[in-house]
Amino acid sequence: MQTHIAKRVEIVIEAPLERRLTTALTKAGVTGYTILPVLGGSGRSGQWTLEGQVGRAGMVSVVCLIKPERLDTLLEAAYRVVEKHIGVVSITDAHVVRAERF
Amino acid sequence: MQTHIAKRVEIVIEAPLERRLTTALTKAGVTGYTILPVLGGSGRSGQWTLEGQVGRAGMVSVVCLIKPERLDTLLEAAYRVVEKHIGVVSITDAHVVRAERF
Amino acid sequence: MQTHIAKRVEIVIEAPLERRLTTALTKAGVTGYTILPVLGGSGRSGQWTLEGQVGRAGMVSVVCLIKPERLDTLLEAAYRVVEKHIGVVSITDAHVVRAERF
Amino acid sequence: MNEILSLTGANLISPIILSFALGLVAALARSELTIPEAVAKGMSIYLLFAIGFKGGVAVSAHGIDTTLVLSLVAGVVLSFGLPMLAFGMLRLMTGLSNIDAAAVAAHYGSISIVTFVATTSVLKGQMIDSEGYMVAVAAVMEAPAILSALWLVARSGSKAKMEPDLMRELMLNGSIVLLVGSFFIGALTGEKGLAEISPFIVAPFKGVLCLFLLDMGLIAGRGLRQSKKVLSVGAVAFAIAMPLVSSFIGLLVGMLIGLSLGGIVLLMVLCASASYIAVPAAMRVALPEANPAIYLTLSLGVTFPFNLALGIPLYLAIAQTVTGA
Amino acid sequence: MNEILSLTGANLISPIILSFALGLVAALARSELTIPEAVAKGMSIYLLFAIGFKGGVAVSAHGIDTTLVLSLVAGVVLSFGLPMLAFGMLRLMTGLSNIDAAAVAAHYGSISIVTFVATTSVLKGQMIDSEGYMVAVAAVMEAPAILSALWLVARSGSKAKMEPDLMRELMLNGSIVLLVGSFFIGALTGEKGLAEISPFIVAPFKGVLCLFLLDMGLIAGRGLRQSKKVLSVGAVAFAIAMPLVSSFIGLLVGMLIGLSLGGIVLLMVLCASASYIAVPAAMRVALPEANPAIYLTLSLGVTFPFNLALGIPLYLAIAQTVTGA
Amino acid sequence: MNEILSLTGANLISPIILSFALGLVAALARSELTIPEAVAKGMSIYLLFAIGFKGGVAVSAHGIDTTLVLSLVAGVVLSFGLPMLAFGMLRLMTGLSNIDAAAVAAHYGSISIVTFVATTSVLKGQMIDSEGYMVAVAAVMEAPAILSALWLVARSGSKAKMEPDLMRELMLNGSIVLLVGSFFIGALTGEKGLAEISPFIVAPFKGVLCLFLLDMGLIAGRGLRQSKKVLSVGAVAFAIAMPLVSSFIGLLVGMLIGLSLGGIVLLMVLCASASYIAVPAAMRVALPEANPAIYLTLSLGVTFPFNLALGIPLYLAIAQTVTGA
Ligand SMILES: Nc1ncnc2c1ncn2[C@@H]1O[C@H](COP(=O)(O)O)[C@@H](O)[C@H]1O
Ligand SMILES: Nc1ncnc2c1ncn2[C@@H]1O[C@H](COP(=O)(O)O)[C@@H](O)[C@H]1O
Ligand SMILES: Nc1ncnc2c1ncn2[C@@H]1O[C@H](COP(=O)(O)O)[C@@H](O)[C@H]1O
Ligand code: NA
Ligand code: NA
Ligand code: NA
Repeated sequence: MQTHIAKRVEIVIEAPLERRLTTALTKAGVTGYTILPVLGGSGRSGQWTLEGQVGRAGMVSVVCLIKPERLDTLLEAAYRVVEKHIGVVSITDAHVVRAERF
Repeated sequence: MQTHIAKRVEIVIEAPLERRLTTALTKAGVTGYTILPVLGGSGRSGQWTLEGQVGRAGMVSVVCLIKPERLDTLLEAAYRVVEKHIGVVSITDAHVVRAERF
Repeated sequence: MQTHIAKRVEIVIEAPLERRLTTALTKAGVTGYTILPVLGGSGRSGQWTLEGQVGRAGMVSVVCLIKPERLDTLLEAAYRVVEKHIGVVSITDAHVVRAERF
Repeated sequence: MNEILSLTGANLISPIILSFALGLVAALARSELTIPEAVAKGMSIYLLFAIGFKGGVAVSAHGIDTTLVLSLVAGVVLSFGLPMLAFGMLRLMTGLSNIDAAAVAAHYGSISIVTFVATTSVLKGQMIDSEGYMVAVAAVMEAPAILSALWLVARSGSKAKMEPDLMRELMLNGSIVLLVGSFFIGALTGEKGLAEISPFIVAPFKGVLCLFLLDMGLIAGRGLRQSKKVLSVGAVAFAIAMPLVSSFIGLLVGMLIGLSLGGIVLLMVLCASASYIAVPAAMRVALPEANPAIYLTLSLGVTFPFNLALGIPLYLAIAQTVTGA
Repeated sequence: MNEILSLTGANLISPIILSFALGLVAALARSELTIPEAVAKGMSIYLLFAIGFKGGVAVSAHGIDTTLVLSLVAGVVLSFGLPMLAFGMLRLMTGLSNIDAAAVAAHYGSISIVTFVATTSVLKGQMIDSEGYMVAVAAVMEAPAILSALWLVARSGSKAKMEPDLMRELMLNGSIVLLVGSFFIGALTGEKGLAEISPFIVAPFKGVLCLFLLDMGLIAGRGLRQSKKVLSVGAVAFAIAMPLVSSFIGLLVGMLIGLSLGGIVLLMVLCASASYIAVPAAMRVALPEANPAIYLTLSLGVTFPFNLALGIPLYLAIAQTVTGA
Repeated sequence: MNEILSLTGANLISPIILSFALGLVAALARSELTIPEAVAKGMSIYLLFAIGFKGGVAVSAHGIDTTLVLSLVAGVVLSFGLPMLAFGMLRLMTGLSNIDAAAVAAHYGSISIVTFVATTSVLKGQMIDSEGYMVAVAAVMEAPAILSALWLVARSGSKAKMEPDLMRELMLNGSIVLLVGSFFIGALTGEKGLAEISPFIVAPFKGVLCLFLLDMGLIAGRGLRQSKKVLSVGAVAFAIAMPLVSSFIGLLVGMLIGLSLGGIVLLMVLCASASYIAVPAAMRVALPEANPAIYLTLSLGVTFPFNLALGIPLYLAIAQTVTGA
């Protein structure tokens, strides 16, 4: 099947910043993303778990598939939000079906 | 540690179609997959969130690790289900431990 | 934007073993990981779903981003836990922003 | 007339309606107030179980009669027929495509169990009895409308996906199974069974309904905020005209088969209400080309609050006037 | 005999049993009816908290006596011992491997708190009192069986993973902590504490139990549908013979230590029931080579419904006959 | 003094406090007992809805007066002012950075609705009436403290992110909207509305509060276990001194504006309690450089249990002594 190259960007960010990140992505022209829940994790700021939490606690994982040429715009937009916060950004090479969508 | 090449296919698809997709995958000989919940997202059909939803709403993310030579069969099976629906398919090169499983 | 190469390791493992896996990772010097919930899946041990389950049932997906040179240590630590259990380990090449974190 | 207004007024300041309004306003003001999906699903399971059970107990107490059978048959026929009417009205009043119109029509042939439940609360407040088996009528009206919609699409030349699996899925969908199942449990265990679990399914029922309607308000508000563009004036007019027309049909049918006043009002509400839980999911499978923003916003964002706030007291007043009760 | 039958009949048409049956049938018919995991966990937390609390209040009202201590000791000994019996029976009746047989045995030495809870409902319906501390006996019987199973495996030459962490995990597993903790809260706050929260933990209890059993039925049905292949006739026979045998042992021990009729029945049920929440999770850690489909299906798919529908009235009738109450 | 002790004793063995203690102990012992996030959120929604509604009903019954307006103004002023005091005390007592101190200060200017709710339970147990609108005071005290904290940071030269969006988010945050909204619903529907849903929001309230506090105990315990290192003696001392000082300010203000005994105690508790739900989320957005482990542990791990176990009876005793009631 015909596929097209793309980049898969995964941003793990604090839940209270979710709306800020997606707004920034949208402003940077990224219209497609998927938000996955995160149960817990560990990093420089320690270990945490979602269990029993109330309010906008925890983190979410935002996954974007984009055309490679738009990667830098996305990363800059994302980075401005993540910068001072707890969070991780990773990029993988990917292929997508239906390139017209990205 | 000894690893083996594989493909990681990630299919984000509407929840009401989950069973159809996994049935199609199984028919195409894909016996291993993992289903992750999705909290929300955005695409050409707009923005959505799972919060407060009742019934079979939202989307799920289905991740398959397979031998590279079986990628095309999988994609065709998946594509037939996703085709007319809302959803995204992406493929990444991966390595797996315990190749005998795939 | 400046990025750095890394490995993205994804370990799908039974929920009752989550703490053992993260302890093993921490002992092996892996300090960063993110745990995602899993809704269901299929593999050699059959099909399963989280729905309605009580107790420590189901599986979780543990994602680690690490420097390539530390991959082997991580895999060995993870493998010792996963070995006799139900579960899958996959590795992808990735890039990360803020390399000092990994 | 005065009575209608005062009933409407009383209805509007009930905790149930105000909870829905709170959700609506919160979502429109973009508050981050949300109810977790699992909690919303849990409440819907509770409501379905309780309403089914109580219906079954009522039947076990009052016995089965021909009206019951007639009501069930009427329910199936109405659910099959109303989409045709809705489809016709949509073609007249809006510029929706065949497929979108058929998808919307399916929702209006099916029912909203929450509107039904809210009506039973109003009836109880007014001390008006109703046939316990109306719950079963609600259950049989859920699915047939979907088949009509697929037939409408097929007729107009497009290809609807009527997969073998779909029929089974429709008949065994979660809410039907729970409603029918708990109806049978209630019918089998009767008053004795009800006595055992009434502190769970009767006493707190209305309070749970409030929180559930808060959630519905949140979802409806989010929907309205996002789909302002897809809603034409004609579509909104349809979403208000349709329940008026179909409640009238429900009134006629209810009188024809000899339902009590309460039963007539419930049948009117079943006809007038539109699905927003079971049918949307079925449409994503069967008519994926239809735009969910349209049918969800019309059914949950317009018709649902219309029925809840104005429709229920109106239908009750009409039924009271017409039946002379 | 007639009494047994009528009691069984009455038991079978209780909302609790019928809810389980509804779940079972829905799952076997492949309905998509499901209860969210969080809701199911929430209900189990509610049930454990309520049952523990009420047990504690009962003890605070009736005081501590030697029978209490004897019962706790008996519970521990039974939980250690019953797996040996189960293992022996499994080797005789089935072709299961050592490891699978040990894993199954662990489940039958441990207990099912839901079966226990359902029994207290039946006893209450029959106005039969029981010792409040039987809840504590239930708690102490949860874990020891796991150690026996590991010992059985070790003895037969395979290497079971008895990690240092495992013991702490077993003793501090969620359901034990909640049961014992709320037992102490109930014992400390007594009738006064109960009065404060009884509209939450007493009145709606049975209704919550119905929904929880609906969920158990769904899980059991799904399990049965998927593991038809792994179930031999011998294994199914074991899953029915074992509770009969172990309830008999429970009867003897209960009479020996001087429990009341209600207490004897509860001890019989604790012996007869098999775990399907705590032990499966422990087995995944300790005996990963054992096949979960086998032990889960036997304990939740066969023994649990057997006890619920037939076992409880049977054990009650036997205890009544034997003790002459 | 004797009375204080006996009240404290009675308070300590209430199911509410013991449930919190159970959670704390379970988490410190590293039990795997957990409550699903969705269930915890569901309980918090229930509690906010119930407390707001009941407050509104109380206002509709007793009417509005100048004290109400004064109380609301006082609440806003206190919420703005207390962070300054807290900041000063933190600079004296601890070595926290400006940013960490400001973030902690924001929590102590805001309020803990659960502490408020627990206090209403204690007051009700003592048959002490209080002003229904204190719920509204609680709502207005949630957000202002955050602005003070940002101002403190800005003044000290660091750049706090006061985005345009943040203000709206603060005012429309989930708990404020739910509390104020249900307050209005209660005020509008009055006793009649309450009668309809009281089996849901009144009867089981205390029981739900127990389970919610069990969860708070689990979270607090997990927090304490992990942040032993970040907690200096000075910081812990602050977390106990601050509520004492600010409850005293609340006492003065409450007497000044002429609140009843119950109202004074509630205002003291609002001043003395620290937020651990709304403010932490706001801080992650507004002051991301502040260390969450510090403010969460102080507010939920130290001040919350202190208030719950010792603070509430102490403030009540002081208020009784001072007002001579
Ligand atoms: N190396 C990593 N791999 C995967 N996830 C990570 C990694 N480092 C951090 N995270 C995630 O990001 C969160 C915050 O990380 P940190 O800012 O380092 O405390 C953690 O709780 C994890 O969920
Ligand atoms: N570029 C993308 N990257 C990641 N997820 C996407 C992307 N586009 C769409 N999605 C996901 O797929 C769903 C449907 O997309 P669409 O069919 O474009 O409306 C969205 O709600 C997202 O969850
Ligand atoms: N090829 C695969 N791709 C993705 N996930 C898999 C795959 N194989 C197994 N899994 C996941 O791992 C679990 C256990 O697999 P298994 O040990 O093969 O039964 C499954 O239920 C899936 O969630
Ligand atoms: Na209808
Ligand atoms: Na047993
Ligand atoms: Na305060």
